[in-house]
Amino acid sequence: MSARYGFVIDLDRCTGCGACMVACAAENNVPPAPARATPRTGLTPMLVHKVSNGMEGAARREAFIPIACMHCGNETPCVAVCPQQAVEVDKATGIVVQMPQRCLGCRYCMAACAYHARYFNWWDPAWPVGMEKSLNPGVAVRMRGVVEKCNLCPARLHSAQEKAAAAGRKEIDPADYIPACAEACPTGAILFGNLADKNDPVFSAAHSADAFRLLARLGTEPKVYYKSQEAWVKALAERDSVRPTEAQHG
Amino acid sequence: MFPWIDGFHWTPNHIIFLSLFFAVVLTLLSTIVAAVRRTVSDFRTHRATEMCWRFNFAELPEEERCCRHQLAGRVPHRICDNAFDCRQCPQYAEFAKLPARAFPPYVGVSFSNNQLYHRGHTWVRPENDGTLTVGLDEFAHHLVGHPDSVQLPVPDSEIESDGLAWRMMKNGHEIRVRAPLDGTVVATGGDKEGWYLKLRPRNPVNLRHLLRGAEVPGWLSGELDRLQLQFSPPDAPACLADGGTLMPNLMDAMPAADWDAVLAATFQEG
Amino acid sequence: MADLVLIDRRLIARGAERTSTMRFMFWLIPWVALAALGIYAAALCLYFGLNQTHMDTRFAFGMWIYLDLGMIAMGAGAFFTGFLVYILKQEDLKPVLNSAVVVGLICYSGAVAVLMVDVGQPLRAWFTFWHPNTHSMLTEVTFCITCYLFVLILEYLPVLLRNRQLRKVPSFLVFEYQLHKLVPVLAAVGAFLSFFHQGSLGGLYGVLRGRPFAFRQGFAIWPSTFFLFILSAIAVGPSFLMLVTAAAETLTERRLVGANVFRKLGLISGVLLGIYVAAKAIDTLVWLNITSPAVGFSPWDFYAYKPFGSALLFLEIVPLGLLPAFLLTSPLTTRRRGWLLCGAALACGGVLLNRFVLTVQTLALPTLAFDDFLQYIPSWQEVATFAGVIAYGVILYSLSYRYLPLFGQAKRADKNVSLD
Amino acid sequence: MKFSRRDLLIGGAGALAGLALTPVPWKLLSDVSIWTQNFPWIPQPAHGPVETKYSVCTLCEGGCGIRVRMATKYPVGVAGVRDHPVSKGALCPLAFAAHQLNWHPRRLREVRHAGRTASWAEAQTAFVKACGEGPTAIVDARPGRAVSSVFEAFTRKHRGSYQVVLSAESQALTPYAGWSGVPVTSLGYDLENARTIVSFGVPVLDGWGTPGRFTRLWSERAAGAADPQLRLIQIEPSLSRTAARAWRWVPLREGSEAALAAGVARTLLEEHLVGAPGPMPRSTLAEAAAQTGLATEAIRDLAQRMVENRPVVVIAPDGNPAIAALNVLLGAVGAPGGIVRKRGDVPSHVSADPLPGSFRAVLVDSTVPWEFAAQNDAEVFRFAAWDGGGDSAGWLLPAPGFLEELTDVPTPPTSALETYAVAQNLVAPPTEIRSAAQFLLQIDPTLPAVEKVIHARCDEIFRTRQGTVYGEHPLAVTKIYSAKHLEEQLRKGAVWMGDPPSPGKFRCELKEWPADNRAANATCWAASWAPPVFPPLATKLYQESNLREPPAGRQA
Repeated sequence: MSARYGFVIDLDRCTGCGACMVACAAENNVPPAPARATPRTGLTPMLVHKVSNGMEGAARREAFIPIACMHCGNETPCVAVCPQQAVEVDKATGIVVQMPQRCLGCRYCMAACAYHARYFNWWDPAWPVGMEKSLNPGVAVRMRGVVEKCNLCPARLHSAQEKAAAAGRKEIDPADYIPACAEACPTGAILFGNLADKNDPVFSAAHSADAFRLLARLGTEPKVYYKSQEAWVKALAERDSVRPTEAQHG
Repeated sequence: MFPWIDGFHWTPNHIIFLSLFFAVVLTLLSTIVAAVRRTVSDFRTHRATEMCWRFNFAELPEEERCCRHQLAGRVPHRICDNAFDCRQCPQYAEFAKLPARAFPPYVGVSFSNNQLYHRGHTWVRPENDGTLTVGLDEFAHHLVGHPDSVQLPVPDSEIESDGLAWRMMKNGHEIRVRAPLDGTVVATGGDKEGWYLKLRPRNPVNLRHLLRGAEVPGWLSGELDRLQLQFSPPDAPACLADGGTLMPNLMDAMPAADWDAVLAATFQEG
Repeated sequence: MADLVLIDRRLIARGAERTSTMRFMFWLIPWVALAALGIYAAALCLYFGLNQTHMDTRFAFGMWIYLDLGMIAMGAGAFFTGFLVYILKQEDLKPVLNSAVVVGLICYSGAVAVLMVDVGQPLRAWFTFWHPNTHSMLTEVTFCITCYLFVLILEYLPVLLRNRQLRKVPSFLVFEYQLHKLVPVLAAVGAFLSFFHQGSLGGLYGVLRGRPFAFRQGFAIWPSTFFLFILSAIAVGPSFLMLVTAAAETLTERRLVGANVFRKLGLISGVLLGIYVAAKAIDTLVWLNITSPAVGFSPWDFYAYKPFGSALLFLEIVPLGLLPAFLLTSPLTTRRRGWLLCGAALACGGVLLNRFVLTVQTLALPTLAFDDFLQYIPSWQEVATFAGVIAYGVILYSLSYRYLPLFGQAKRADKNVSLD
Repeated sequence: MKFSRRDLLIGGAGALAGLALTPVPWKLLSDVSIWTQNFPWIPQPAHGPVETKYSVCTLCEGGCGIRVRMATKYPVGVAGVRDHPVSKGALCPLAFAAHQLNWHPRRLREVRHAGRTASWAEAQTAFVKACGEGPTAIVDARPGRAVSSVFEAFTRKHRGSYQVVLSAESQALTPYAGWSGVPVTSLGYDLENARTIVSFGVPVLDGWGTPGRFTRLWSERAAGAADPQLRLIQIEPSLSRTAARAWRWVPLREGSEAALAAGVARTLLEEHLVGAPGPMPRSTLAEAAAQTGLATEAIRDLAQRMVENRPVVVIAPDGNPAIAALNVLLGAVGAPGGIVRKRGDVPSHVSADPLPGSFRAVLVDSTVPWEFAAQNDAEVFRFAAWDGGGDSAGWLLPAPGFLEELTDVPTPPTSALETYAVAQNLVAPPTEIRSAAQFLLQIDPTLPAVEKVIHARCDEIFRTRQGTVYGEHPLAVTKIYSAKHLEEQLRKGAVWMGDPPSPGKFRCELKEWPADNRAANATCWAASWAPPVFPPLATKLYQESNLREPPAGRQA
């Protein structure tokens, strides 16, 4: 039976340490930023946003929202727009797979993504001399001029499948496949699993009362769920919860 | 793109899209092929030269398209609509009956009555042995004088009426002389001989389209007026030919003149 | 120098009156310089990559895409005039036809050139043909634009072959004649292709479900912007043609086409513009009241971000929509050439604004609740690259005007075009 | 015959058409595409088998367990060790890119003297000469390591003095040591049993102590709940990421922590919120309110909250005695869930000498924070793996980097339990690299080698017969048959952890409310640890996102 891999991220547990971002970059051989890179031109398949309730002083509250590809399950915007089928939804896993080696870098998919979870390689990938020896084997480095995003650590999925095949199993052992970010999270805020499997902890978490998805009303069925007890954090799920004036200094 | 290439799906969407695309590509390619094939066949059937001449004729200024009967004074004003091919002209006969004006023996350049003239400033003289001699007329000769080089067709090559007869170079100007009629080149002469080509005409030989008699002086005086107009400064009022004679070898005599325009008009460039 | 003049003279059709070689060269020099700068900037972008631009993750598309859309809309005059002349037999538009073809060629080739710089891996551009995703509007655009560019070249060929020197080759002249006889086929194909890619350029943004500011309902696979773009393109194409012709007339100080042609172009442009604005208004109302709220975006918030505001919407519909439509159609104004041109300019401005709103503003607006409204100012490389394309256009048009019969009776135009 | 233009045209067209039928253009096409898909100048990751090694992180003294993926004898990935008793599987963000640190452009690869390249021989002669001329100090920031005892041995033999730079965490415990006589290294926080934690601007959720120990505790017992089992009250001027996640955030004026402590203490005493009476602070509640910028009600409320949900422990960012005094007042010192004393069955190997006058030479260990500056007149021999951005020291001596040296990791300062772990040298260091211990051993071969010391320590632990060794499976020391076996386990990445402390209270007397006189009673240097350089991938945190401020004065 086909899986639907996804995250349930407990925002109340996220301390914004950024371990997920670094772990993701190390796992997927994402290059460090050249001098001119900024938050707007960065290469962060997993990106933690710092958000606030817009208040100042003692009334101010802040939270951290990790954002990776949402692996939209319905009318996946990036898949529909890519002119040369460099993005496709894997039927077996529900993962939205970006194939950088076929991408021509038109960036239409980036315009299509409501979550800005896709990143363009503005620079040639470069590491300090010798550091390429520390690159993660089995993960190809993307060249300049192509789009990349979170593919849910394909190398890890692959090795899990190999292990299963070696043991003569069809299904992979859930314990063998956990993306770097979920593995790295020090507070266990990032929960990863198969949303289609009723016994998987993410299933119940995703269906819990305080679970929500960002911009769910766009109808793209994102597979990344968020959880929070705080009303103002929950409100961030929908754009129209924020008036532009507030958004300016939000 | 093709069934054997990754990314091809047998979905209606895909098939409709690609078939439309290939339909467009085929249409475009077949358009080109058609155009090329027609062009080739035009050359095969010897229509090409005449076609070229007809486009060219259409582009000529009006005053260079006036009918021979106007030149002879048989009709007040008439623009030719047969590209100077009187052999096809339906009204030729009726106009020919009309009386021509008496013509002066000399209009500034000499011409001979036993030669027939083509508007491209060549003359044609039928010989007794059935061949035709073609030469450059006095007017053109006065302009060009002795050409720097002449590129004549090789004997036995075909030349076609109003097509290229021969090329001449003079002071860096290329002069393309139009053939007065169809024929096979028998012999080639040159500047010294006073004639350029001897042709065996495609029989039956029909020279009706060439100028003769009263038409020649009318035509030449018109040409002289034009020449004078082109030599005079652009803003000066047009003045009639003063009947003076045309001095020889003008191209060397007045290098400053706009020879590009003069030669174009003289040798019927559209 | 002297023989340069001679070469120049010999390329100019016999009897055609053109400015002196000197003046023409002085006219070209600045444009050539600009083109050189453009090539340099483009080379920078190709060699060092797109970090030379100021685009970023949010502004994945920048000035280039916007101006490409604009240019292609302006170039619509080419296919539309061809369509009118050859399919709808509007013979009286023939005089501007060649000019229209050149304008189209410039706009499309320029747009394609910029696109080649804009994509990250130009060497893989052909992958789109190899593994096409037929669901993508961009695929439609790529296929159609490439084919149509080919069509334009074919349409330009007959004009080119009538150059004074080329026509001396009999085979060229005959081929030109034969090809010209088949041009209606090309016109038909061109119309078909343009119809689709003008539309899919609109669809490009209309399908972006993730960008509720641009997302539109539609019918079948096409969002409403698909049809709006077609309408606006054919509406503005003739207007732009008028402007170009008028510019040429001013520069060459002679009337190239009759006032009747201007009036006719204006009328077509105006009527279509009117229809377009009406459709656009309806579409906007539907979006405001149904499409946008349905996905949780209160539409008026989009207009709360300065410098963009609802003023833009008004500007686009009234002063740059209805007003030019009136100026181009009303008998009060069409008598006066000045009013006509003013109307045409406004019409072009309106459509350019529309493209701007759809591209730049769409990307500037936040989607997530914690996004900010972003600014984007193009880098000099972006500007220079595009300026280079403009220069290329001016140069190509100037050369075509000088050496080719662009306007039906351009030769001796001064003699037999009534100025009334 | 000669070619006309027409022949050429036709020929060309024919040639093109013919070419299209040959495989040439298509092969060209596919080659181009393949080439564009992996340009030669793109770095290629290593191939070959990947093996997993377990060890302990030495970036700071937190002693987090790490899982290192090794390919072709280089580390290619670092991750936490699930259910590691010390770090609970968590790591700080930097650790995930630590395997790239050894390749950092700022890596120190040669001996440098006054900004010039020098040799070990020169450094050695210079050091020996200096030792001969006057008193020598060896500065260490991680006391209690095998290396530390090498330092001590050296200083003892050569009339030097062994100095310790305490981390902020240990520094915060010094007041209790002063009041109770228990050495700092024997004190720890019993966070696991606390129910209210009051932090005076300590980044308890952001890398304090052992990252992961508290964050895990917090995420299990506090996160998200309106009334959590474990209440975290963060007292801090700015909304730090800890404050943002805390149960309550008390914003106070910069530098008024002592005043707030006094205010709270006064409330506690006046309102009899604490059982045993204690010294009353001089300052009044109003004064405290004025200084902190808080309302008196807010301070009262804070005091209430502190005692509401006991046991409570107050955590200070440094050795501020006023804040420490609060713990004494609240009876949190020596009580479960408060500040506890470790069993001390295993002697803690620290004996920092009193601060002397001046030195002729100062040997600074690579663990000492880069900010540390010795007296000006001394000749400084600074060991460092990364140059930290300058030639400030007289001698810069290239020390082993991450995973490049065999060292042991003693109990982290905040821990309530004794732990012991060994970090293997998984990676061969570049040539020209020596640790401080190796340097000293060359000067005086009679010193104990690090291996020997580690061996001895294992022997000690084995002889105590208590605690558990956490390897693949937890294994009580009693089940271990030899010290050698224990050492093997530890070298394979296991960690030994002592049993929980016996409830035995220890007395901590407080005569009068302390004034904030940190400068006076400072017994050694203190510094907050931060790496001299950041792993390049840290740009994700401070350059490619808005998450953190760029590291001040350091190049990543």
